[in-house]
Amino acid sequence: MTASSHPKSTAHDLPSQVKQNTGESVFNCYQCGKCTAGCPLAAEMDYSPNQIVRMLQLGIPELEEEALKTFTIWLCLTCETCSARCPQEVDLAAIMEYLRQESLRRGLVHPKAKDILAFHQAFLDSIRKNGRLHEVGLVAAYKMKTLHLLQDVLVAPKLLFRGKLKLFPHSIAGKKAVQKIFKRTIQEEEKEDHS
Amino acid sequence: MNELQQTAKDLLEKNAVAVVIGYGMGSEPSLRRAVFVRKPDQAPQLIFDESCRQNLAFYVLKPEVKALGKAAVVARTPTLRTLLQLATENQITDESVVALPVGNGSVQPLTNFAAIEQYLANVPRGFTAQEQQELAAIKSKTLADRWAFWKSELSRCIKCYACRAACPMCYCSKCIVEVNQPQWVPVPSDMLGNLEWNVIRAMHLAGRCISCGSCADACPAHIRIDLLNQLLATEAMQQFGAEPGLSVRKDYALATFKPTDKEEFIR
Amino acid sequence: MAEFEPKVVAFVCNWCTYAGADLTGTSRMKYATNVRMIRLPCTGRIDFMLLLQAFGHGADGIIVSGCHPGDCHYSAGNFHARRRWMLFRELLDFAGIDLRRVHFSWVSAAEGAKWAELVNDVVNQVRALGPYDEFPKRLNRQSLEQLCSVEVGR
Amino acid sequence: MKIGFYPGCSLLGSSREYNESLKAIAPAMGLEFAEVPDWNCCGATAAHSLDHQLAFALPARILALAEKAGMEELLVPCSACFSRLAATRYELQKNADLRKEIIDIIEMPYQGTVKVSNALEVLCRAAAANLNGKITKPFAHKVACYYGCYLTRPTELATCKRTEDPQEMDELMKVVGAEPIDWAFKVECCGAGLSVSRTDLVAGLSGKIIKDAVHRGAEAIVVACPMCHTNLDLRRDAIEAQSHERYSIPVLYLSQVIGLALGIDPRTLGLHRHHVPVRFPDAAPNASADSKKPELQLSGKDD
Amino acid sequence: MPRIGVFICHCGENISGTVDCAEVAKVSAEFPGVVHSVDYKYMCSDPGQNLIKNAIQEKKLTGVVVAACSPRMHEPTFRRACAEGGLNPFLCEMANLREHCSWVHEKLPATTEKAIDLVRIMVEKVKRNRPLFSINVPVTKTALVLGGGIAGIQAALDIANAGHKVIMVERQASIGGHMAQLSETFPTLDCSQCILTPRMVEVAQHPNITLYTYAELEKLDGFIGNFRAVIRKKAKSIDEKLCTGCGVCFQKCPNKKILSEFNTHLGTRTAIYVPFPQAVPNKPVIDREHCMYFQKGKCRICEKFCPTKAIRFDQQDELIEVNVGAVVAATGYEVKDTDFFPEYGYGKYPDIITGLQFERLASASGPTGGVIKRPSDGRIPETIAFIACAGSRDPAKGISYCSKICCMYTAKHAMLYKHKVHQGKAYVFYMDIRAGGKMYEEFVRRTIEEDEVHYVRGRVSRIYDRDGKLVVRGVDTLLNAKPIEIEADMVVLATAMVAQPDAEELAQKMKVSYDENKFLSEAHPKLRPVEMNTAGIFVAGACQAPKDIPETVAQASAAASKVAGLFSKDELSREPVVAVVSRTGPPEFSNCVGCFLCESACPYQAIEHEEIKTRDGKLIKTVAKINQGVCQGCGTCVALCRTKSIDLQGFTNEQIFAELVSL
Repeated sequence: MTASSHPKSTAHDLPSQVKQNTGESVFNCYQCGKCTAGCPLAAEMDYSPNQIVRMLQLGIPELEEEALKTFTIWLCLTCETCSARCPQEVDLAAIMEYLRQESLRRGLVHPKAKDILAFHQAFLDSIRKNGRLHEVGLVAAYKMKTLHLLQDVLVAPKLLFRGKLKLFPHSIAGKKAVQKIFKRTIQEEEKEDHS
Repeated sequence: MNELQQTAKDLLEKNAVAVVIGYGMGSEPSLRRAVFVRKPDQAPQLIFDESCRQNLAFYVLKPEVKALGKAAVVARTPTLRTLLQLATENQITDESVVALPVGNGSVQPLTNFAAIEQYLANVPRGFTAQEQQELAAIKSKTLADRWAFWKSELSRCIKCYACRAACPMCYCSKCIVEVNQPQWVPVPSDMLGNLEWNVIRAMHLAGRCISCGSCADACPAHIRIDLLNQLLATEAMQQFGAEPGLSVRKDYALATFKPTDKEEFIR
Repeated sequence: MAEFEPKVVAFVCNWCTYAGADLTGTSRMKYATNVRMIRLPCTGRIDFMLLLQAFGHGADGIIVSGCHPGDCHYSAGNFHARRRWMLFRELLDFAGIDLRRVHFSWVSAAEGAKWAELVNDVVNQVRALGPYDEFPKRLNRQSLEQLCSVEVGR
Repeated sequence: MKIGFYPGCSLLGSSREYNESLKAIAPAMGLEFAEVPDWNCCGATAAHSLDHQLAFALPARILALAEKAGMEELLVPCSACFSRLAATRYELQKNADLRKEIIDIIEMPYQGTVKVSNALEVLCRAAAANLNGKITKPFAHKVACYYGCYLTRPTELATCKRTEDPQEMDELMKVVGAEPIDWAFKVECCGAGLSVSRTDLVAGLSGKIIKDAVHRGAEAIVVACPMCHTNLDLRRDAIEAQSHERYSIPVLYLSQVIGLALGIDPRTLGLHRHHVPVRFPDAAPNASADSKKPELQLSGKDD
Repeated sequence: MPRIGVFICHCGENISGTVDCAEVAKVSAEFPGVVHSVDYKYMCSDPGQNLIKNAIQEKKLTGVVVAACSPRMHEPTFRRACAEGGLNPFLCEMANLREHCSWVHEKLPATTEKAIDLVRIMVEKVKRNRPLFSINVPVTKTALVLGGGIAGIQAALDIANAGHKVIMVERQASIGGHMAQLSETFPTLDCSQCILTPRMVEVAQHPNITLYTYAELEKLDGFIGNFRAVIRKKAKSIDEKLCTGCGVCFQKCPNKKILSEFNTHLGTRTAIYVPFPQAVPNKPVIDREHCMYFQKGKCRICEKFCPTKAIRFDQQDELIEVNVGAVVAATGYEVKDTDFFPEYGYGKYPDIITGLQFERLASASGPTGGVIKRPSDGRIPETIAFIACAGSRDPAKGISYCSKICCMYTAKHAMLYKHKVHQGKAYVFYMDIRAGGKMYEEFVRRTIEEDEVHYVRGRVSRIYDRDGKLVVRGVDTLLNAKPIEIEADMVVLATAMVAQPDAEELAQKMKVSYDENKFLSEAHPKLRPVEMNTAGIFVAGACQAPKDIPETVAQASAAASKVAGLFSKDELSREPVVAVVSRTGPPEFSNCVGCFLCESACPYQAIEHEEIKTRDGKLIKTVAKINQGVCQGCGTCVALCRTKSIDLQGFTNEQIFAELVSL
């Protein structure tokens, strides 16, 4: 039979979104588990990587949403070991990346992931402000966001002594250009989401 | 004496070739014609400029030319591709023709197919933006307008077969239009005959045409038959990756297939 | 006024579609009478020129049908045919010939119902399009028969 | 050879010794660096965790700037930055629609002509061409070459051929007199991006790496990535606390090892900036008689 | 002038129920060229057939159209009737009034009109039919069997026992193939060599079988019934007639450290050697790459000790030309080596072995005498891990297919291990268990239930060494996808079964097709499973696709029966529906311009080059020629030919053209 007998799914289900945005099909996964077997943090995750894919394979909206709520997607280090070894050539790292972005868009971020998210946001704030990353500013901002005030206090002086910490940020001439980039990408989407 | 003339002279002096087929001045300053230089001192007859458009490759298949001995051909890119395509179709053998590439800097004789392949690997290919636009312009017409357009174009066809005569890939000793058992193409140059002739010609060149444009140049009625060829060349390239005349590999797109070829039009 | 009845010519391969149409018959399924089948060994045998001839000889619509990919009796004839059709369709379309008059299909020896459906569908479509008068026609049958009989004289 | 240079943020701060050592060895390696003018941060893990377009737009601006400056090749020493830049170039090459989108966002012309290279490939190439006869103080130690993620993954951008057991850095270390060991954690992840937010996990992952290297007799770990360095060096206390083990094995950038072998002053190479002191025990089996132990006993923890 | 007879069948009521047969006969009679037109109740009955036979004679018919049922039903009947009536059977055509008309339409004027059209179409066609004659091809009743594994052995014995000659060509020094290497076979655990070696001996002693070992196919030309093969007999460096196989030479050979191919590099052999003790023929060959005399010019110890003076250092390869009527390709498979797996250490760990290596370790005649020992230190592994699907079902590694036998032999390996090492722990990492076969599932269950082998469902991501152990990092997807780490002493990879490295080259030599994995392609996946699309060449065993021993033997016997069928007659008779290249007079001789674009389109490689020469031998032109023994008549070349110099008998351009004209 020809293509016409297999109507393409036009639904806005998560697997279709994943396919559209990453080019990866979750249906290529045959659940061998090799991704999980090689994942450095699989033991720390609430769902293992192959289970995340499984949640997207069944066509059950509740499970798809569940995937976006997992801690797993935020623990993913993007080390790409899974993608590199996948026998079915599924780029799971790319899928994880998309799920993080979607989780953030839908406001489904796992509570335990707030620290990780705060760090990423502090990181981007720092770039938005200066065009480059200011490590002291980053750590300070992160601490303010998470109230982990004492974490790393023992490390900071060492860095300072070794001349590794700059108290004042580098700023670049093209700061405006970078800010514009932020405006057109991440901020624009945030706005859209709020409207 | 320019490089082309010098190269031709050298080849003839060394008896590396018996004749150099090239472009010479035509009967009017704006016209060019093919010249057959057989003596070193005639080399200055050879010219090359923008007006030299004819694809000279088809001369190498002519028995009269073959009788002269080994030939060198002044070759623009389409001519080089023609030579390779003729080779894949068993019409010329390796090292039987010397190509003198023009239009891309140095005129370094290419004495075998491998050299031509290598030369072509570095030459840009594909249709120009203008050519693509012309095609797109017709495609964007409505069905009825396309029919009307070709009806009016083909109404001028007088079945003189100048297109065929100019085409280096039309080397068949008995063309389909001359086959009369059965009579595939009606003899009169009416709409049916003209349509069938041009459709058949386009299909017979699909996957083989190297897009030199000689057919359209030769058409006394100025019918844009090259667009039919361009359409199928583009499709063959996009659908099957066919790029005729880039190697001597036998890879005629219509004599092979992929199980995964597109078929959404088949139900 | 009598409704226009189109003439549809079907070029089919012997092993799948012809057999499929046989099955339509043995299953006593009904379809429109407008179709005339030309039986060939394989879709690979179908010269694109035959399609033009059919129009030239008064066909209003054409069906070309053979084995599904992988089922070809000759293992690959339909694959070759498919490539040819791809280009031929593009060319017809470019030349302004209505592709709704040319239908390609895979009908297997088991798909008797599909054949009936296909024929009905094509006949209906072509009937709606009306007679293909725009397409130039060959000389009429009688005069051609006279021409042909000259060479048939053996 | 003149080559474009993108230091990235960490080479100006927490890993400035990588920057310093690269610049220190450049003349001997026949390299001349031209920094991308007015470069910005590549966005690192944060950008591509949160926003798809931003993750390509930030690196694309850097590549566009390099293109504008007429660079043909860009050295990106930080493996993480390298990964972002190389991935951006690859994706934009593959996906014309995305390229158009990104060009609209950065408002700069972008062709994708600049080749993105990391320190390992540039130094390997330079070493083969220029190091002959210049090694005055062979680095005669057993080293564990640690490649981490970005030199071997994703496969289509991998610098190294044998992605599960790469050899390029090992070969380079042999050139400068070191003895690379065969070990099992060459390409395991150190925890990278979670260094600040989940130090506990990073300590676990990095701890396994250090344990295997030490267990197999390595005297130093050689890295080519600031994040790997941070996790293996700066996070050493956390690692030790979690594993209840003490590890004195230093972590060096490959440029520092080359620098030492070239006889460059350790301070110039920024060895004093490490958290774990760069010191080798006297009994090091491979240390030759004239080895430069005194010079290497640099201040570290107790500075 | 044509004289056509038209015969309209009522088929009882089947046709006449909706078609006015008398009207059809009446109108048909008026068609130009029709001299006789009748209708009758049952045309296929004897009286009906007699109507045709009589009319042929009485009306001197030059063509017959029977308008009745589908030609797929009764064309042979009516063609035979025509032949009996004295008309060439190919001058008879059928118009399908039943399946294509009366059964599918209501009783309407249009139905009868259509019936008339159908008759007219066939009348126009049959006017242009020409007498055709069956093509007869002589058959050489000798089969060439390529490969001396179990597939080749079975095929050769079956053909030979049917009374035909067989030439068997085996690349190695002995026949036996991979089956000779196996320890025990699933699911019965009978000893592989015990069941195989009698068959090997039978081959050697069979009066109808000529055996060439240490030989390869060099060239194959010709077509069904008439192949000509050139076989390269590689120099064995011994005189086989003199050699008694006493074995003194390999006892004396000083070079004893060569890794034995038969023992999968786990044991050694000498430079002059027989691959294994039960080899057939049991005569040694000299491996020149490792022989000191060939490499360094000194030694000749074997020559000195040979009691029959059979050593021949100066022996050359020999080319033997044979005529055969059929070929059976049974060239077998290879398995992927451990170096194929980056994540499992690129083959650098000696204690990671392949399944085939495990067979040798488990074999009583193997390098360890059947004791499972680690290659690295000879210790008996206390924990062993088996990894199924190593390379198979792994598109990322370029192998998307299932190797089919691994599930079973892995279960067998685990079971054999447990039988030999009672206290040992065995793990099997698997994705799915495919145990379809007689007593197969029961066998796997026995491994799990009785031998307590631990089956873990999940792929292994990585293996690395730690203190002399192999750390296997897997996952149990049945246990909430929990990462599992096993410290094993030995790991056995069930590595993928792949085509022989030179399978593609062999296929090209034989001009047969092969798939993307370089396995040879059968002519039809369901209905012609042992034929190849080049007539006269058959396929058996794992060179076609991974398969186990019972399937291989079944396919080999099937191929043999096909060969025996082909050899049952002296001549092969074929329908003359084949393509022909037209020839004309000088100076062109043929409209074919020799572009040979048809050559690659032909699914059967039936197109040959024919040189047209002048009387004094000067080449005028090279044109296409159809080998009528090979052509199957699909007509793809006909449609492709620009000059229409190829035509298809029975479906000529003229015929089809006339059908269209008559519309």
